[in-house]
Amino acid sequence: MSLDPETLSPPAPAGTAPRKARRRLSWHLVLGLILVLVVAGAVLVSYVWLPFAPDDTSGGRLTPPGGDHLLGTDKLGRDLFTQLLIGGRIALGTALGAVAVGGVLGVSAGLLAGFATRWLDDAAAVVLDILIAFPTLLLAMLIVAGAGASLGTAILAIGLAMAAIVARLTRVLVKQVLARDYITAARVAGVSWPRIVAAHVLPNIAPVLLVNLALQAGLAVLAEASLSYLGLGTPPPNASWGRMLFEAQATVLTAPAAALAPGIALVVLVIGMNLTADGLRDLTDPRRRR
Amino acid sequence: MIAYLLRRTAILLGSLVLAAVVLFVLLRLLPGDPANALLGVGATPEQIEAARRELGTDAPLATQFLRWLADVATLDLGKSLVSSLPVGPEIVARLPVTVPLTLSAFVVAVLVAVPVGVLAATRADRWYGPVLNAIAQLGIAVPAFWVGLLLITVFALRLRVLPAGGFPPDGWGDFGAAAQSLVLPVVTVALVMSASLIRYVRSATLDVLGSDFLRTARALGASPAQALWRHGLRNAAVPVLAVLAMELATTFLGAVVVESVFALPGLGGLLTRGISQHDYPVVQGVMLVSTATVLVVGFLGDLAQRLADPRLRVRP
Amino acid sequence: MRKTLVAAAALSLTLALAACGGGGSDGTAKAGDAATIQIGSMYEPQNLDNTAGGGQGVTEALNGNVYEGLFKLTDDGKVEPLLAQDQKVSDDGLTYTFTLRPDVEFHSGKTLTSKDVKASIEAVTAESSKSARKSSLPEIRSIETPDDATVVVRLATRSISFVYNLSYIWVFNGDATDRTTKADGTGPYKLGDWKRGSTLTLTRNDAYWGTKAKNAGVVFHYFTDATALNNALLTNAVDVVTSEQSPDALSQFEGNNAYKVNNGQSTTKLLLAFNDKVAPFNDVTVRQAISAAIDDKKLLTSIWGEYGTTIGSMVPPSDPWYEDLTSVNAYDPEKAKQLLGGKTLTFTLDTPSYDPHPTAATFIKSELAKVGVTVNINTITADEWYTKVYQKHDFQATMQEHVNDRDVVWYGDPDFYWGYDNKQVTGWIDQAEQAKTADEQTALLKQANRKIAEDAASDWLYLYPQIVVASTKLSGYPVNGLNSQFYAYGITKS
Amino acid sequence: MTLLTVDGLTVGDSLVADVSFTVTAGDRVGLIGESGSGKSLTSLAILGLLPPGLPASGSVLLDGVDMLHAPERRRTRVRGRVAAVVFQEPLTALDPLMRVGRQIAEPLQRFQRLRGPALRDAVHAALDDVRLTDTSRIARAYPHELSGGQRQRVAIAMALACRPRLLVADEPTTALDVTVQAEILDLLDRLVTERGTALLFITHDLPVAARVIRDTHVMRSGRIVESGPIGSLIAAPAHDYTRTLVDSARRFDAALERTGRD
Repeated sequence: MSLDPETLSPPAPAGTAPRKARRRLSWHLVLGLILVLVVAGAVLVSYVWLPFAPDDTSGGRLTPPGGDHLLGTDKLGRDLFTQLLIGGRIALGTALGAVAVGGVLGVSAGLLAGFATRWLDDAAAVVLDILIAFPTLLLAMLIVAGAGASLGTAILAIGLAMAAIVARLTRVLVKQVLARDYITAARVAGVSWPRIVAAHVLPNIAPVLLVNLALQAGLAVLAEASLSYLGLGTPPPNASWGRMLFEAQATVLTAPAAALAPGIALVVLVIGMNLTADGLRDLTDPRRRR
Repeated sequence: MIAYLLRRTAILLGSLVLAAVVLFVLLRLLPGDPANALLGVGATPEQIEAARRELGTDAPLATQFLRWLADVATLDLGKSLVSSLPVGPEIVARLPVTVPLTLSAFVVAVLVAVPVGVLAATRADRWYGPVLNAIAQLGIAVPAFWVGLLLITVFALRLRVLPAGGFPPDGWGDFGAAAQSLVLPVVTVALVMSASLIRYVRSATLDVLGSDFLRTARALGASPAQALWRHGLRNAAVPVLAVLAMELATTFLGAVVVESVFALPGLGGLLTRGISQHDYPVVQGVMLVSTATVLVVGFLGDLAQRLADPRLRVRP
Repeated sequence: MRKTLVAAAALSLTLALAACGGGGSDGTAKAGDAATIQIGSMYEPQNLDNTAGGGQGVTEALNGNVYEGLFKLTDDGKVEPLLAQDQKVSDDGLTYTFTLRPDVEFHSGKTLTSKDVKASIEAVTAESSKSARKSSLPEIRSIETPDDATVVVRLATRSISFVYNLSYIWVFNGDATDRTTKADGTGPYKLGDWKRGSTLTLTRNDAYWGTKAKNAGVVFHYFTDATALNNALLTNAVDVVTSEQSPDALSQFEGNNAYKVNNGQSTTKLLLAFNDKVAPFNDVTVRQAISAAIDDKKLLTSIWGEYGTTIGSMVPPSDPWYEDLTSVNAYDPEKAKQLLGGKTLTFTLDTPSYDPHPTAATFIKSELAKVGVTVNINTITADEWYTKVYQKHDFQATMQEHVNDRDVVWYGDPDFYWGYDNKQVTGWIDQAEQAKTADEQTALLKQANRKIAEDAASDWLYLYPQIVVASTKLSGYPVNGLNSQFYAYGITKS
Repeated sequence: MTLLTVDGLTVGDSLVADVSFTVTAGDRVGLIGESGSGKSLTSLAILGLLPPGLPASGSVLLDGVDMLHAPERRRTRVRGRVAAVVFQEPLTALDPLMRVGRQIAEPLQRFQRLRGPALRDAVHAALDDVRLTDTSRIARAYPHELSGGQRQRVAIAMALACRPRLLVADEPTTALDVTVQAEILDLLDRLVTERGTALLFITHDLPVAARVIRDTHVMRSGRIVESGPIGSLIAAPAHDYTRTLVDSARRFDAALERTGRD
């Protein structure tokens, strides 16, 4: 009996055009990774070098872009480009943190629910459906309502909201894998559950989960920006991009660069993550034509 | 079908109760004393104790929950801690903004997304198929509040053709002004919403385009358009119907954020204010109403899907 | 191509809607006393009862407009009789006898009597009252109403501020049951519709006892975001902004002939408050050093540009005992280093999470770094501030806005959150309240304030500007908005 | 009269390479080869339904229309009218959301312009023709409510409802039980004989092919390796690959005989 994961995917239906499709797909992945790496690279650079110190207020109030200050300064005289780089740390940190929280909690809960049977399974399905009925941002707002606005709270809140989605996906995937013949065979052969999970279930569901987590990372970045924009995320003086956009809207007519740069940075990072997810999906699941 | 309806209704009711529990527990687990919010700066410990008694927060959690559930069952959502006004009417007063905003944004998004998504799939081989797809990709990555900000800058501040925000004092009594003030918010939410819908529609259409039955129809002499119209769209609609319910919930969420950009007196404003003022009954009320709406919409979405797909009508 | 078509279609739909909506409820069509004034504000009332937590929004909208007191605080800070026609004070200063103006009617048509006044005062002093004025009122022994036109109030102690405090007590119809969503006052406006989260409408009271309002009514438009408010002014959706909160946006109005930016006086002070009871701030030289190390003027300019003032103490210019004390512990980093004597110092600054505190904290941190003091910024919510700082006094330093006038007296209370305990100052402040004349009160409070400033009990960073931005078509609006009141009845629109 | 002329058909790099054959009216031609030999792509190419992006060269003339290069509208006019097709998997080949009756009605409306009661009668007649009983129940059923054999009969009914001159049957029995297979083959055999329809029968199964066709082409790796009447091909396979096909079919028959069945 073959346990090669490749054999799990049904063969591509006749009439699809795998070659041409594949070329387009990797283009997604490459562009996505480039965009993400540009942001990640800038963030890494920001740890060794910044144009100005984060709290250097020597730039003068609301200096227009150009000269020393690529994007101008904020009202305290801090360099906006420096702020933008630091905002990148928060954006990436949110993405990584929320994905870590959501991934670990979601996959564990999903695995448990996936192995549950009968009424327990029904109950798990209903609970997960309900948790998903709380949209990410609302759940995050709720948690922020009690725990207070901070980056940690925001990450935790977004991660928790994400966990429900990941858990539901994991549950469905686990059910699919468990329904396959070779699992039955392994069980009949007396292989222990932990071994089945480690050897058969996880490797089989990992690609789809990976794709989903990449998508969720982009959503997490957007959610953090929205929370910060509403004043419920990263508190000032930390320069979250959402926060920068909030501050910049007062001067959108006089200093448009401040209202454009963080928005563009956000879009670049999120598109990068989405394209990466698309590309990964096409790599792991060549049947899907994107 | 009847059996399914009963079963699904039971699940809906169970979900509503469970959602209430989750909401209640979450809000109680969180730190912060509602009595503080009630009294503000200058309260003595005795006053705080009295306030706790008045709020009922000195009772055991289970008692508090049952009391609350009983109140909710009679449509009493409690009183705001800050304004001491009842929460229910406050929520109802906000609906004339949030409901039209959410629904029209949703309708606009669907009206844009369906043709564009189908086009992006069927014309994947022409130049504009990928372009449409790229635009949708961009739309997904753009935060709604930023779109709102840019639209305000262009249409309200520069071109002066639409109001920058606010809602007329007479509400819908002044229909023209009310409609005007919702144009930019609706466009904002619809733009962002349609982006993700386009991708769903496109992907569902692509799946259908590669399907055997479409090929059969073509092989038996149907033109591409006939085949797509008679067999493709119906089949593509099934997975799209499943996400529409979720999308409607997301639209509502987009409305929450966008309301604050456009200074609209909707549920979003109420919720953000409730959160920043630690006004638990308000937060609880708004969350309960929105969660219930999402659950009911999900229920309707499931029913619609079941009606559209005969394979789901018999339980396997 | 198709997308452009869709975009064009959307745009034309948009424009069509805009066109059909045009000419709706545009108040700009009418002028003079037929005009309705559109007022933009950030402060929506929580409810309409100022003894039930209505907040500063209810003062702004209703004080002097819908409700009136026995006395009135004018826009330039003077106390004048309003519903009280005459007052007599006994020699011991403990008994006040007020005679009410005759023929004053409530909006409901009921005639004002002394019973209404008694009920109104008692609503403020009641156990359940959430009025901010409750604690500043002296202990009232009794209120008597010998006849419909006379109110006699007996106090337990002398209080020179009593009449001033009465200007905050609204006289309402004592028979009214619901004051949280309805209002029955005696003012020049009747309460119209209140659309929560959006607008509050006042209409002219044509049966007003005094000079009638110069406009047909006003609509307060409420915003939660300063930018949205400014946009409303820029697009003529509102005629005036009662209190501009976004200094960054002012440049849009300054160069524009269609708007006038009025720089009035406020009473709101931004404080860097030390906990004077714990190290390192139990040492007066450390407090003085920190005060000298921060360039208040530069901070003010950073945040407010050309607006606002530095005052160097807790007393704003509208208080009678104001004195410019900016020279006390003035900005002098060299002196600060000297006072610190080469010590390195670290402290935690509990910073409320909302503007402008985080911004100011960042500035303070960078200023103090220059004199060798390390600041750890700890961002906290308003709720945490209340519990941790205000209730438990568990902090080293914090920041807060103090909005009221005449609030230097808090330095006379050693149990207040900042823990300033100077027996001499406490004595002077007590005596001032017992003073027989305003001059005596003023002299004592000046003396106290100077001492408080010299001790650097707190660092008073700056006094907020009070900026009213209005269309140049508007005149007759108040510019100082003391204690957030906004008398709308004098406003005319050309 | 030549219905179909395939000349030098090449699809993709070499998914189908230089395939040429003809089908004339009333012919019964087989295309035999293992899966992946390019026979299904050939059938798609004949109908002009190759997936977009797959380059194809050579020519396919179906009733004089170039199915590779003619405008889509011209190709559409030929499909169904000249050639109709029955695919391998009847479950996915039928629209899951449409009642079977309506699906059969579709080509009837299109080609015979039938409406109303006449259309309904024609649907029942078409179901009757493929030996389906209880036609009114079947007409109201959804595909998932039918058995595999019933579905394939419906698919054949749909294809024949167009009254095509050429029926392309692309592995029509592969997805079915052995017993049902025989019934469907008999049905096909009878129907094409009755109507004088030419048949292009595509299969990997030599014995199955032998039951319904006369001439055949054997495909391997995209190429036709051997052609001829099926009888002589089985009797004296010239190409190695044909020989292995014949041998394995024989071994299978022998095994069946040894177990005493059939």
